[in-house]
Amino acid sequence: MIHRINETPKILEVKDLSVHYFTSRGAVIAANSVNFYLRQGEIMGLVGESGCGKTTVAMAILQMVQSPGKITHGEIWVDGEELNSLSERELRQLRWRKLALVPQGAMNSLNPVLKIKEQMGDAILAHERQLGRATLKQRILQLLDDVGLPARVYEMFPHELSGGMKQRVCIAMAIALNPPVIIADEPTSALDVVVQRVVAQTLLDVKKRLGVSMLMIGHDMGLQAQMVDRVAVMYAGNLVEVGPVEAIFEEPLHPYTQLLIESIPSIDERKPLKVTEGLTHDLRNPPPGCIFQFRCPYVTDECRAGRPPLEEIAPDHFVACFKVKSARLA
Amino acid sequence: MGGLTKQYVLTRFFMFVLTIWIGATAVFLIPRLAPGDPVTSMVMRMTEREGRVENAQELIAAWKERFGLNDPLYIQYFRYLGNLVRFDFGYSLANFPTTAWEMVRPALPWSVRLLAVALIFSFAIGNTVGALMGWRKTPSWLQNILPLSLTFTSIPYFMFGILLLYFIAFQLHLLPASGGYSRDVTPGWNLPYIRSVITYSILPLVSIVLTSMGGWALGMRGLMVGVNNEDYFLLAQAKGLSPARVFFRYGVRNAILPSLTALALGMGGLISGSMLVEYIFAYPGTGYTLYRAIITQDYTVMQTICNLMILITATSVFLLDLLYPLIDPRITFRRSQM
Amino acid sequence: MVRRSVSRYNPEWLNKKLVIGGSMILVVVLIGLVGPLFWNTDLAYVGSSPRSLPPIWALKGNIAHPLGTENMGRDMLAQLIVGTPSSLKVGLIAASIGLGVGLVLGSLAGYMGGKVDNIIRTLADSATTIPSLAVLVVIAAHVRMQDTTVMALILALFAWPHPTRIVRAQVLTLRERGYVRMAILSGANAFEVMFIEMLPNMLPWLAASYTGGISGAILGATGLEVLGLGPARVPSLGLIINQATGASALMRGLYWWWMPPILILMIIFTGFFLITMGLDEIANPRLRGVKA
Amino acid sequence: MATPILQIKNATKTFGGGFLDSAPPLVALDRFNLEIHESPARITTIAGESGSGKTTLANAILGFMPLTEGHILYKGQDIGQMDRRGRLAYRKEVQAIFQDPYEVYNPFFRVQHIFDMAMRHFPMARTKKEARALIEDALKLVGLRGDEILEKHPHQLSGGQRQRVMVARAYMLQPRLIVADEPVSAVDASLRAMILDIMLRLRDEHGISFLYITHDLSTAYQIGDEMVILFQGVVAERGHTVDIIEHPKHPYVQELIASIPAPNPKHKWDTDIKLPPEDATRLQRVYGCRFYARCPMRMDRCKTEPPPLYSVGDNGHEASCFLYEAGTPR
Repeated sequence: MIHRINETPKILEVKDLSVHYFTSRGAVIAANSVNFYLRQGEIMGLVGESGCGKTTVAMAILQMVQSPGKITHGEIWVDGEELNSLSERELRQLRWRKLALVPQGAMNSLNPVLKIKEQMGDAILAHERQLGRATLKQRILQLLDDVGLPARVYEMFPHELSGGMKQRVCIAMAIALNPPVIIADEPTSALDVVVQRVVAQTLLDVKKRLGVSMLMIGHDMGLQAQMVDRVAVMYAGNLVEVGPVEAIFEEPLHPYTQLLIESIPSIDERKPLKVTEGLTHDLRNPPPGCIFQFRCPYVTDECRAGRPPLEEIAPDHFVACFKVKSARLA
Repeated sequence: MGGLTKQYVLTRFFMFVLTIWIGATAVFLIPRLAPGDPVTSMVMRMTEREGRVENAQELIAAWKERFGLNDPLYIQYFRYLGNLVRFDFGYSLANFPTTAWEMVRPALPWSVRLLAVALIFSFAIGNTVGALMGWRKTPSWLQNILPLSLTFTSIPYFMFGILLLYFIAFQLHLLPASGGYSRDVTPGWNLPYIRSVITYSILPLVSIVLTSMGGWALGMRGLMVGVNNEDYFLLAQAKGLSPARVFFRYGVRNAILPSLTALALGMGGLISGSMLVEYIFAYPGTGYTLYRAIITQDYTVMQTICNLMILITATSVFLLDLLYPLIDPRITFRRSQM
Repeated sequence: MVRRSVSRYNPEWLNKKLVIGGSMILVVVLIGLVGPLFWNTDLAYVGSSPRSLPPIWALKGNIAHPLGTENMGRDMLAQLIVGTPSSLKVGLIAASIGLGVGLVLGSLAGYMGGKVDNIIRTLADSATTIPSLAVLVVIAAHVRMQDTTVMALILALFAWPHPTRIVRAQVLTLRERGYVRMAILSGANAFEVMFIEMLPNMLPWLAASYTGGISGAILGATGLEVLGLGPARVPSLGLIINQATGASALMRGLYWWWMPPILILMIIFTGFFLITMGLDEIANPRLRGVKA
Repeated sequence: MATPILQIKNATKTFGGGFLDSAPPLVALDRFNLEIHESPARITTIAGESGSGKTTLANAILGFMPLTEGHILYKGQDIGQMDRRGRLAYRKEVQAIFQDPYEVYNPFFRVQHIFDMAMRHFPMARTKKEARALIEDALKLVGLRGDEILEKHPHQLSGGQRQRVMVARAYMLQPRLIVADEPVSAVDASLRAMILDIMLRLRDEHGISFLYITHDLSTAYQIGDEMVILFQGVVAERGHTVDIIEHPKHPYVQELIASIPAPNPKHKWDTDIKLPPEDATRLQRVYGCRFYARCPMRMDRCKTEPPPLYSVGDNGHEASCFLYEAGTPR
């Protein structure tokens, strides 16, 4: 393992973020004291199974948690500004300029009744009002070209594009104002594997050329391995491990991360399936102690009594597990 | 591509013709399916009302002859359709030498004007209210006030009309109670006349608008709530657009589309309902003419009005259908472009 | 065998609008059910009582005719007790026929697809746009209506397109559902698929369409009656309004003549409207929790 | 050799092209042939991306959708022409599990209903007790107990439980073949292995064959025997799973396999991939090879002449590409 202190500044910091969903049957804790940061120019993956809260975290960063959800605690720093304290107006001015989104599900992210040029133009004009018509058109055409789309897309409606093209339009739109941070929420889900690769590479290409930092939400570990620099693993609303992608894949520390890595079906060798079983808890009543205790093969009384904090055990590598901690200490 | 394709226009035109045909056929056929024939039952009705009709049998025979009711049904039917196409509705029964068309024609502009204005108002107000009700960002004081506009939604137009008539016209004497314009003015392009026409139309208009806008509002609210959860709506917010722009371009713009389809469907109901309103306010439109025809047993005038109403509905639906693809680019989108 | 538990699984059936609307309709139904036990319904006919008496709270009111009488000597209370259930009956019959026809045509269209679907869908689409009252007037003017049943049958002519469209749309969506496919894989025939698997899931839609149909038919019936085209011998709410307006009761200030039937009709329409809205909210959960 | 349990002959399905359609018909499945034998039990994978015709094929086999041309024979009998009795026999022996483990439950009924329905139509048990024993037996196979789940409503089960119940239901009928249409696409990674493992056990211990329909080549690689890869309704390549995944022959299959993101951060994608002009594929009617527009090795004749299947290796490995015309695999 490389022990090198990373001095690259942090462009996005999520501090102690909690999001609750208030339902008639009690509050669901969708995100619980989530802490992580994104360094300038890196791609960080946020992974976990469905319902683990990864999309909630993305929405919270964008300050777009929908009712009945609510950010109950925490701070979100983007490029030196704390978002939770901003007024609606200040937030609006900051959105897209500093924080853009490549949305999930390429199918419905574009308004079906507006042409591509109108939707891209809207994003640009909202922040650069005085832009001339010709300049705007030039900008949009350039952006389309940047993501490998032909110029005729400019005049087209979303339903005339394929899924991959729509998602590339979304990428073009996200980079329109050259934001320092892009949140990509499962940007390639529901796309066929070849198209997925094309879209993923478009993202990588854009990132390389613009130096933008990216938070990539996902559940496909293969895709994460291909794209990200660091991975944050989330389980039932809690971060359990955050670390460099090589470390996570080669030597996963948290038992849940190990489980995730082991269950990836390989395309390189045919091997026996590893089957694990375990209960998940009711999200309304998280157990005291470690959130993963019901499925963990190494669970001890210590795990049942108190929740392990997310602690840095190597530079940029954090784990929330008593066993890992004591192993390191020994 | 968006826009009108030949296929689409042809299909819509087919629907237009079909609607008129079904309506006209129902008007022709159903009275004849009932036991007895129209003329006999009409005379019987007269007997019921007036106690006794002189020479009832001869009257029936004469009328049957005049209407060709002795011919086989299918001949009557084709003659009826043929006349309909030529806009020949026959003579008025109550005012013999006058044709039914001449009886109805003066009433048409009144009805069409009232309907058009009522429709524009209720559609515009209703959808605005509904869109605001369904939008998450609407200020809460407004959210609390808006539902008040739904108060009269479930009440039929004419019943609300009666209440307005009683309280506003008869009790408070604020507005005239009946007719299309004051007897003191001379019809024509003069200001007093126009002012009078407007004054006299306020109550009928208000009864239609207040009772029908709630329907639009409810429909629009539902659609807007749906749009609120669409990915593109969320993305528009994430883009940092102003709330007004998000509301109109990414909310109303999309939610209004199904409302337009409902507009087509609502035409028939609106026309039906406004006929009773005209009767209540003795407004000189087709509804009132229809009522007079009912009183005078004027069968042909009734049929004429009915067919005209069907024609008006079908035409407005057809025009709306032609307009629709220009608003929604997906509507004539062909499978080959998938 | 097959256990259903809507009440336990769907607490939203106890929707607030549904309960309020239901209570309103219940009150109106009780007028017709309980009224005849306490009041002589013969007083609803011409000449049974003194003419033009004001209601009991007015200056010349009379305990024998608490809601007053009109100018032909009919007791208003008795007229309401006779007229209210007949209005409800018309709506019920017409809407039931409409729903029955709609179920058959809608499931035929949804199931068979192709030409059958094309024909039924096109017919239902055009029938919904036809201005029903105009056509009804012409028909009613020619059909001698002795009682409300005939009127209900005529109104049923316009009660089928909506349920047909609803059922068709539902069958089309439900047909693709995994559980319908599962039932087919389990050997269920078309009948079982329709009635065991699909129908329970359509209930809120059907119920909403049914209550909407009832109030639509009552509206049509009242409209015809107000125009003087209903059965002339039996009291009905619309007929009372027709007679009142014919006698210029509004201008003459005889409010006890025309106002009670209008109030009852308003309760009926508001009640059914609330029920329909409540059912709509059950059918489309996303409408729930939005202020209205 | 015995009559195959399922024989698909020349199966063709065309959508659209009707009287009111101005668009040309879409051929979803074109002259597809397949034989599945009762023993030995095998897992046959039908793989392809969206629009490949794999779901059309599943629907046709299960009798949800009639074919435009061709036949599906169950033990020599055309399933389109069977009487009710024959169809019931077919239903009992050819069962299915589907992708969405929630959608297959009627929200109106308890979980029990899914077993009751099958019991009602297939005479398997004479008494309630016998029926219950059968159900318990089937549930045991997937690691569930009747008293845990039967009285519950589907939304009270977890996604993994729901999918396992569906497998149990299919198994209870003792079918010879199970059509598994994307059975693991909607379940989380850790549960995926469990479902796949049950499929293997059903094949090995109970002699049940599978038609595994999926877009995910890596899971197919882990459990599959035979494999057919479809592209726009046509077979691109067929043969043994290991041969295809490890030595793909058809340019499309090569592209497909190269696009699967490897779960290894050290083996990144070759970034030189040419972006396929994805919008150019379906616009015009195809007379020759359907992959022509995207193929890096295309020849002139591919444009006009549809390539037949050529043998490219052992175990019936075939690819439909003129590159292998001489029979010399490269």
